[in-house]
Amino acid sequence: MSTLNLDVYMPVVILIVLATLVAGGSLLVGGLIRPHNPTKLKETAYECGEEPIGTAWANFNVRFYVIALIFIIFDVESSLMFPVAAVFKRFNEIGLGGTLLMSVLTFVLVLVAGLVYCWKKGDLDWVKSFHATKVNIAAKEK
Amino acid sequence: MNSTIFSYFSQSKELSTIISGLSKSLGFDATSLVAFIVFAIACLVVVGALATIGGLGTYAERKISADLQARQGPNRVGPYGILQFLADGVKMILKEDIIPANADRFTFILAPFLCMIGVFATLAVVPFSSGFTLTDLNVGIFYLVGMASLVGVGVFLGGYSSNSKWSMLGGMRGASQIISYEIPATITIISIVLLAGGLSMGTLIGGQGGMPQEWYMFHNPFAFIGFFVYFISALAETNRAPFDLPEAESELVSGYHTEYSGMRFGLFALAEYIEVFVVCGVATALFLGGYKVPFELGTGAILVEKLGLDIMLAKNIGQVLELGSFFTKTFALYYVVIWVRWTLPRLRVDQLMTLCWKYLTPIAIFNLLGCAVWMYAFNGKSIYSLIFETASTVAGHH
Amino acid sequence: MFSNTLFMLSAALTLGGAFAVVYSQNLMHACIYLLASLFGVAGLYACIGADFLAATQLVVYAGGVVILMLFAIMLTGGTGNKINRYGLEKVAAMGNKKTYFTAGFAAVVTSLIILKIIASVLRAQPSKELAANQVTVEKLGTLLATDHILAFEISSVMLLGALVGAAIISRPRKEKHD
Amino acid sequence: MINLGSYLIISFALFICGILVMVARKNIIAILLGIELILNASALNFVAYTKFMNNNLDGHIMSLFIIVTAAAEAAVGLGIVIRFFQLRESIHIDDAATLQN
Repeated sequence: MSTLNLDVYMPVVILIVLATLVAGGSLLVGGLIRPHNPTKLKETAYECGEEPIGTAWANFNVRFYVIALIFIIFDVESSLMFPVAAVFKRFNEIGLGGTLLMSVLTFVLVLVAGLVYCWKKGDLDWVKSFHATKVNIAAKEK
Repeated sequence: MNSTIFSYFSQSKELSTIISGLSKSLGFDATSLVAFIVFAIACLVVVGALATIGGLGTYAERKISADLQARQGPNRVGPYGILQFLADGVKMILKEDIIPANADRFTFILAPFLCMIGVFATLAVVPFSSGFTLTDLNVGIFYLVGMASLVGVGVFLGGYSSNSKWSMLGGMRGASQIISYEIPATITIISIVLLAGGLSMGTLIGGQGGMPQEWYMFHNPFAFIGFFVYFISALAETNRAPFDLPEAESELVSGYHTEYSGMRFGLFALAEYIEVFVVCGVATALFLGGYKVPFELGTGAILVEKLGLDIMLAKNIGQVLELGSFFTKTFALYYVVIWVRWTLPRLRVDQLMTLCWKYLTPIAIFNLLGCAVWMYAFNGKSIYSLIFETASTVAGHH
Repeated sequence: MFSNTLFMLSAALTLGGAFAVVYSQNLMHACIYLLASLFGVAGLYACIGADFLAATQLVVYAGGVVILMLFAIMLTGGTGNKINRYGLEKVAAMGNKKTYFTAGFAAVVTSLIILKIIASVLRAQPSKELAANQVTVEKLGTLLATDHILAFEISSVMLLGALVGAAIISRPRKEKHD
Repeated sequence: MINLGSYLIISFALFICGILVMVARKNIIAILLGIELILNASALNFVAYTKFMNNNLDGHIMSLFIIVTAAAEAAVGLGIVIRFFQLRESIHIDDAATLQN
């Protein structure tokens, strides 16, 4: 297997191991010298002095998911764009820049259409009903 | 195909004699072994240096904030209080480690480790100088984006595992903020990749020069805007003020690490400060010419020519100059990060999302298309060289 | 030497993570084990010179899909063991003896079929020297921009469809459903 | 150590794990986890065959599109799960059997 030169990945592995060692080591060393006398009160979650009611693992608002959804689509788009962007300069030098530019434009504009759609439909708004309440308030004042 | 710190050192004669000697005495090809030792030492040096920089970052933060608010800041431990971060570290190690009874222990312990791994692994491709890059992977910048996204998982798990409402809110906010701002940052990086024609840090920096007009920041107007888009996104991605909503003290106690005490909190903080350095370093490498030194001093060729120095010595001097160049620019950006924190008020969460999705992302996409059109229209020339050429042809006509 | 170490580490991470996903009874933990498994797959890609794919795996899975899954878990009531109003277990549905038996049967059948297919490959181990790892990013970009340009463009349409469809599906509605 | 056989065995094990998760679990999100494992196994196979058989990069392109498809699938699938949860307060797969009768 001498032809597969993977030595370039050595620092990655060393750094990951080192990160684990630094984190684990400091916790371990601390574990030997720090005090440890837990009480029941100490081990409750801190909620500004109130006793916590129920669990924190409740349902969350769906807008977090919509953000994550738009994110993942654009994440995938960018990972497809990376290799094409990397060859753009070379294509430009041999005179194929226009063709590639057209395909990149098509690719990006199709996704921009998705972004515009989400924008128009209000998926990008964090406060969904803000506009509606403003209209309601204005209507009530009249 | 990849240049690493090992390939830089193997230019010198001493290392090759060591390798051949070891190979003879051990009876097998010792290149890999020596490479491992070199990498291990270099990684230790980088991690040690970065941990110190992260520690000094907390000190600098307090000192600069004190300066901005006309206070003294820490001044008791060591000269000018510079050893404050060591005292903090000792305090954190000595603090009692509390894991809430209702917490999910497995994820509670795992979360700071994920943050640390995500940040430390990005250090592998940070280009400190042309020789002293731990490894210059072909997919350098893309690898960095991928590894940095582990921090988002760490932040989310930190918030989830504590089973405290503040933590959970902070974790959800933190994760959604980190992933949202990854988009404008990544698209801006693509526009720079478009200009440079490669993903490795060497290619990205190799297209730039030492002088400011040769930087990608001043290559064209789109890249100039792109720098600010990237910098704002990087601030938000590292949860720095004015984007510190996940750990907003006045609303969420301290966000996703409310329940973390002692060293576990320290690991989160250390990861955050090192990440700030990494994103400043990436901004330097992409936009501000990276390690390049004016007049090609970094290669050392001019020293050999004029002063007649030994080639390896001249190269080493060039490396030191390049290190200086990189660290100067990065620390300047680091100062700006801290400065911004004590200048701007915190955003509201809806403003945060509006800024990301309605301003930065469209601007980043516009910049990407603008860079592509610029590359096609002007054949990859920078605005400076265009002005220079036009001026010289005009001067030639008269 | 190091290649083998990297391969072993990645394979151990991949397989360990996958087995832990099967074994784990906690949905959140299973998601984290899946992250470990996907991380290992990225290492396996790196071992055979697919460095761009390894990085894509990191970006899309570690940063994207896993976060999306964690969000979805939080949006569907976390991991607390609750009973919904129809009396069915809400989240704890991680399988029982019957489903495990069915799964084991399905796995045995599938593994027999797959083993039959790959047996010939396993028996005839080609011992030829492997080609050296090459720079994949530029080649992939060239392929995407020339031979596979249609797939590249259509994938953007597919992503658009996914974005619009999922946004419509998951958009919060005002009216009550009962 | 690094040869086609070991890669095939690893992807085989991943695939079987995916099948086990997919069939044994009754939780829709857990089933999606299994699907991710299966997709990864197939992508790994494509890359391994590319490397050990013909060494052009078509398999890489295929794997790239598998990753893209998997991401889109996860986005839409989880969207459906969340919508279903909003309607039924459940992510049990047996609750989604209303089309059966």
